[in-house]
Amino acid sequence: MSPGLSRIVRTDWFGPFVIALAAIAIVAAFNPSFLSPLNIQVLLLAISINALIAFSQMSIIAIGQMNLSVGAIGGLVAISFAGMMEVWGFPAPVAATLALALGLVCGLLNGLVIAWTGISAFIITLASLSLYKGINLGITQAQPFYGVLDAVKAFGQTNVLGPIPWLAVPTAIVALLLWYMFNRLPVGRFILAVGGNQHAAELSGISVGFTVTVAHAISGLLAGLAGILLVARLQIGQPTIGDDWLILSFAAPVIGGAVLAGGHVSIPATLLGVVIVAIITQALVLFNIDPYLVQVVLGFLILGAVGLNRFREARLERPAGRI
Amino acid sequence: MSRVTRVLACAGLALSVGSTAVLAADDSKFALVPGGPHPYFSAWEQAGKDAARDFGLAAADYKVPQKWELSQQNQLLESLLSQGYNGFLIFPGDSVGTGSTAAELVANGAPVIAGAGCLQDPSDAAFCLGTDTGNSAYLGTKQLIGALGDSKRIVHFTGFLVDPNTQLRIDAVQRAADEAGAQVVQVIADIDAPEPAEEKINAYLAAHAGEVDGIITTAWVPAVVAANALRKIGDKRIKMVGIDHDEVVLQAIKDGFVTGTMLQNPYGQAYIGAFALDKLRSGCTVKQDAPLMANALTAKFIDSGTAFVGADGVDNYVDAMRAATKALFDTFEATYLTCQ
Amino acid sequence: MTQTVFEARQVSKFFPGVKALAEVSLDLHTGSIHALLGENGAGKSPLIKIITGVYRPDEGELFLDGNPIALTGPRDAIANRIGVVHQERNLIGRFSVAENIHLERLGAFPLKPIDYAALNRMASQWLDELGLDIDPRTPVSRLSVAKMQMVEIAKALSLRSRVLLLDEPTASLTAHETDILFALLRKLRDTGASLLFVSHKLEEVQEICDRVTVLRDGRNACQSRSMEGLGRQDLVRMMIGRGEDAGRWTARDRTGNPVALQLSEVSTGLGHRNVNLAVHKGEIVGLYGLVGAGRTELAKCIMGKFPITGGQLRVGGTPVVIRSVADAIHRHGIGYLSEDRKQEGLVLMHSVLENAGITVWRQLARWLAALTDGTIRTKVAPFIEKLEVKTPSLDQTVGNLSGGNQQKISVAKWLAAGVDILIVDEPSVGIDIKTKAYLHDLLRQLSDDGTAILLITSDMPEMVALADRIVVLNDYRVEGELINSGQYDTMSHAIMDLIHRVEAA
Amino acid sequence: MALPDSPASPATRQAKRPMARYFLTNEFGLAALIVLFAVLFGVTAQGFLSPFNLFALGRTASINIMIGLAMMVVIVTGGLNLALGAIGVCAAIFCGFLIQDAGLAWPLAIVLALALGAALGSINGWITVRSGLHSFIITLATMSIFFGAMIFLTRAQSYRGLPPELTSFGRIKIVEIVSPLLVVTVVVALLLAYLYRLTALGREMLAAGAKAEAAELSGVRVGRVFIICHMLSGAIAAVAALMLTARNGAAIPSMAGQLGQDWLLPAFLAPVLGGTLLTGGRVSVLGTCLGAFLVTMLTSGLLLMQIGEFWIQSFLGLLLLAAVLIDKSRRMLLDRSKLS
Repeated sequence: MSPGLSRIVRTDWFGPFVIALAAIAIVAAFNPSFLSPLNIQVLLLAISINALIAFSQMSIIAIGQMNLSVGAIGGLVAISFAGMMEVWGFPAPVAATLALALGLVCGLLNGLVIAWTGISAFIITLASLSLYKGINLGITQAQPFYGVLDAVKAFGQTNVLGPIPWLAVPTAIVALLLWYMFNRLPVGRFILAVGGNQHAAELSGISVGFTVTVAHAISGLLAGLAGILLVARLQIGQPTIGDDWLILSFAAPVIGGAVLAGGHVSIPATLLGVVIVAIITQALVLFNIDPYLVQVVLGFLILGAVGLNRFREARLERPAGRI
Repeated sequence: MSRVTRVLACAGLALSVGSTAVLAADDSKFALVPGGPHPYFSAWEQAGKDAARDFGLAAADYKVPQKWELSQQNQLLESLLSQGYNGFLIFPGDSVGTGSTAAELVANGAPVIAGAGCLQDPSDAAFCLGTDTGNSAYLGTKQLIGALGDSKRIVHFTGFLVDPNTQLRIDAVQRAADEAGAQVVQVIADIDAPEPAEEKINAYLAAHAGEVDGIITTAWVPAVVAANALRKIGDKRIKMVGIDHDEVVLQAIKDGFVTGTMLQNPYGQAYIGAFALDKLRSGCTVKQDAPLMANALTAKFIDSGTAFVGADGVDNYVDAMRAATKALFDTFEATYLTCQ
Repeated sequence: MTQTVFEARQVSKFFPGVKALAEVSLDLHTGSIHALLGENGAGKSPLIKIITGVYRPDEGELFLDGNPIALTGPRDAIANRIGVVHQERNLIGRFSVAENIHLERLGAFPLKPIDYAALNRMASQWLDELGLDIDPRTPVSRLSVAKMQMVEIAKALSLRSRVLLLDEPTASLTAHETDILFALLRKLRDTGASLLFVSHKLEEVQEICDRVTVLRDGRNACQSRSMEGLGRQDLVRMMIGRGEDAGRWTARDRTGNPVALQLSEVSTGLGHRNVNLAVHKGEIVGLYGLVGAGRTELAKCIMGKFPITGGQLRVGGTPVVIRSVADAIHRHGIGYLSEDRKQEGLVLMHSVLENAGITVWRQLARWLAALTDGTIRTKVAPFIEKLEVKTPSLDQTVGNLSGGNQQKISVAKWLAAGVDILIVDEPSVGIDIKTKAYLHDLLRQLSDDGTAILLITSDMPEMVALADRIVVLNDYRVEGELINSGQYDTMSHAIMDLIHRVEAA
Repeated sequence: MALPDSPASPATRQAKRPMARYFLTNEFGLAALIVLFAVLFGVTAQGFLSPFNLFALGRTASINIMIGLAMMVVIVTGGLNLALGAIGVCAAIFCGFLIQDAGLAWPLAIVLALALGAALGSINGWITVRSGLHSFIITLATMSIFFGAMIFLTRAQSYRGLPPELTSFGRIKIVEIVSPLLVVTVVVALLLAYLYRLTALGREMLAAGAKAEAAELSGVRVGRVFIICHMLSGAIAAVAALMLTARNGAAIPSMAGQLGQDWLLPAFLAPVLGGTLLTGGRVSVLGTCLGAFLVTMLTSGLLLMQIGEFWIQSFLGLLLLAAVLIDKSRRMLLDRSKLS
């Protein structure tokens, strides 16, 4: 193997990349319409939003914690966004900005309480999950907001170029910014340092409290952005938005190979994890699997994808066993 | 309050004026409990208030479990009993699983009526006042097939498989299709939540839009999402029959993207349900020879009215439902109950 | 012209029920390497934590350049140019060497992009200065333990610290690496830096330090005096209050005893080839080799953690195949005292009782009958007492005990298990003199009582002081075998010859 | 409560008097909070102390505790079991099938259902150990597989042909207020406490969970121990599901929601509040029980206080937060008073 290729094979995103490619090839071989522009667009729509959800969780996995309130924040931001447009008649950009700020504040609150009290993030976000979801239900009384402005609807339905929907644009920008932050900005490196070795980070003069707060604020912001995009895509402000996010938010980074212990994230791998999940979901629809079997097949496919990646890692580790 | 609810509320008001059955204020304290937070039930709140006023009840409160979970609903019901509620209109979180809680409530002297959905026999519910889910799906499919041309390939979008009603709907759609020589090409289930519905329905239409002629939806969220999806691809060739009265679906009917929707009568269920609970508590019993109907779950079924609404009826469907409610209410006591 | 740069004056620190430090004083001069000595529990680590801003003193004051200062935290200490190389690894494994070195300074501007090129350039300078051949872009986790230690020193140096604390910096370094480090420390001293050197290795202290402070029981046994005129015995006397009773090595020949453990032409899944080795009953066989020679790995293969792919393993003369560590311990009576106490040796978050009893639970458990703490206590307590473990109670969390006491518990665990063969891996890492001497006596005594011991150590004096025979391992092969003469110089030369003969060839 | 990152430094803790140490335990904190809130609700919430409410509270709590214990035994290893809901439902449905369709005697059916739970759990354990992957992702996949297979095989059918011995179990009251389900829970909790305190296996579980490498080199068969932990989790989940079956009077596929996910929240809440470390190696059976009880009681009390039903969840979140913070400040106060 040439050194360049060898380096690519060793990168953390290579495994999921191969699996995603193989999945695309297999599905497309059996069902050519899979690669039709319309289908690619549908796929990209799903990926755009799910990627933001996964990134939101990934930012917290990076500091070695969990954020159980990802979905609750996303849902609250989504209904606030739609509600501000319907009830108060705010123009879309204003509503979006305020709603995003709300997401940021929700995340910030999580972070501040965790940093101040030193209580584990698991408990705090579990409590705030209830809190945010409750506020959501209290505001909406379980009724959707229908008054989504046409501009927003159009944003959720039109394409920017070829089969690429507008919704993919914010996600792409976020992915780049996150990559830049985690690889080039001190604040991103601090998050990883705290996740990797909190004690060492602290002794190196990094403020753990500040770092934890920042990570949670970013997580809240991303969850909120996902909620807003979902409103644009669904065309209504559903109060149930976010209820199903939790498992997905963990599954995508983990399938992409993230370590739950913290200290390491990979934006491409997480993105590929999302892609794999999206392809599997779609393939199950395309192949007309008995609806009662969908869950079984989904489970086996996840196991297969993760197992394959693990197998590759094990193969790579073996020669390095003798140090 | 959504527009629909408001209109339905007016309907209730009108109904109450016509009603003469104003009873003296009593200690009847009823709870109207849906399976979880859901827009379908929003009309229950107003109906409960109207009923409490019209029939002089101490209360007919709309109480919502925090989540769409059987255990949450059970805990809420237990708590309501502890709070002194003495009559329950329940949408069963599970048509079998809620039976035991219903039995417990009845054992504590609180009559139970299943509303909107039924408890599977045998159960301690006095009767089931609601929409026959299977029948509604059957009628909707018939309507859809009627709107189709020669090619009759149907796709069915429905809710969670853990809900036994889902299987009833799948069977009913299949039956209607078989009778009319149509073909159900695919059933997509487990999509009664916005994200998966959006993903799977769009994925399906992207790949198979050309291979299907009609869409039948038998759950709230898939109806909304499918209506939006059809509007988005601008395809009026594919016919669709939805379910319930979400504004998105109604608007799509007006704009011609959706053929029609199967309406139910939530306001009527709660209003008449509260009335019947009061009667049951004051010593009335269900007549031995009451013309109860049978459906897949129970032999104690009373149809609260289900109707297909197409483009021609969408503007005045409220009147139709009001008429149905009034017709049912006027004869309800005489038809179904014996009172001392 | 030297002057006092840092001073701790009459510093005290209380913990509930304990006075960890009582009116301790210390002053550091420019251009000096100052030794801080003391047994475990003498108060070294609270003092270090006070100097580095982790603790605040309950009484007494700190002075920097003659001005009183109150350090508010580690960060404040760094800002005052008090640097520290901690005993435990304080590096971020996935980060590059350069980034670890400069971690502190990234903090000032959280949103200012990191210039990795400049970072690598600066890091290279420090690495060059330390004589380290490491690419600054390498992730730290890929480095050996010794190299990580050097990176930590580079990190502290890069802060241009005027006061630099080194907490046992040589614990995991080879002799060669230690020499490089000392050369560097001397250079730093000559440029006017003030170094505080904490070590258990008195040889090193005598070699490099010019002043010394000794702590005993939380008090000054001597306060910042010159090293001149102090011999090893003087230091020991100040530390432990009495003289050192050095273990007397005596020649023994146990090769006549039955063979307890024998490896014949053994190859392993980790890369060992044709290893021949025999340990007799009552014998201590040393397994010497440089870091990376495959000693620990061989031990783990014997224990059944990694597969043996060729050759034959005999226990007590019978050929055996050991499939799991549990088999090795419970069925074949082999124990392994790990070099990595914190990761592999002990469950730090559990109590003394749980740790010492872990090997005997299965023996003591009776079907359906309760395995009470009392039962385990009866079995384990004698060993804990025999080893003089200092712990308030058996319920104490092991992580709270000193390194020496932790190591004693690791030993107690194997004594309780009653193994016939004990593999001892680096037994005296991070242990004070008293405990070390005690352990040496214990191991000799154990072997006298019939236990076969395979001793792995990088500490040549320890090897010479303990082993009956020494097997030299290099690059996963056995290079030769020597009978220990007890003479440090001749033995170390002989061993090095064996190793370098191969490298020369 | 669960403050794995408690600042009480080890050095400070050892020197405390036994009494003070007791006040610092999670268990004491939880018990104090339970008493506090019980008094609060007893005074303010009408019906909180009524026999039926106490009975219902105990019954709901017993199931939540059991779910928490099922998760706890896996958290000991530093892992998770997301599939416990799915395993529980599978076992309950299997039990229903054996009794109703296969005609087995109910005690035998229960034993077989527990065996199925244990078997499914050990599949999780085996895959986790052999693959070296985190149990999170393994159980995420098996959750889909187990639940999907169950739904596929039964077509989401409910089994209600259960003998009265089983169904009445959920309704009997011992001394007016105690449910037999609570007795089952107490017995299982005691057995678990015995396991962790008084058996070699339990001690090995804790050692392996705290530091797998150290435990292995000390002769613990870590892989086998982990598999047993998962097996235990499956079996306890099956017990919880059977208890819920008795309470619902039927084995229904929706009793733990879609994929059994409804159980995840109580499953995590109880052990984490109770002081079980998520990283493994430390466990508190009593804490888990008290944690689950506290949450159940808070929910029950809030329902009775008649806070606007849609806001209950927010209040539950706030109360949880308050509870955790109160506990934290109690600890810090005690710590400080000991230091000075």
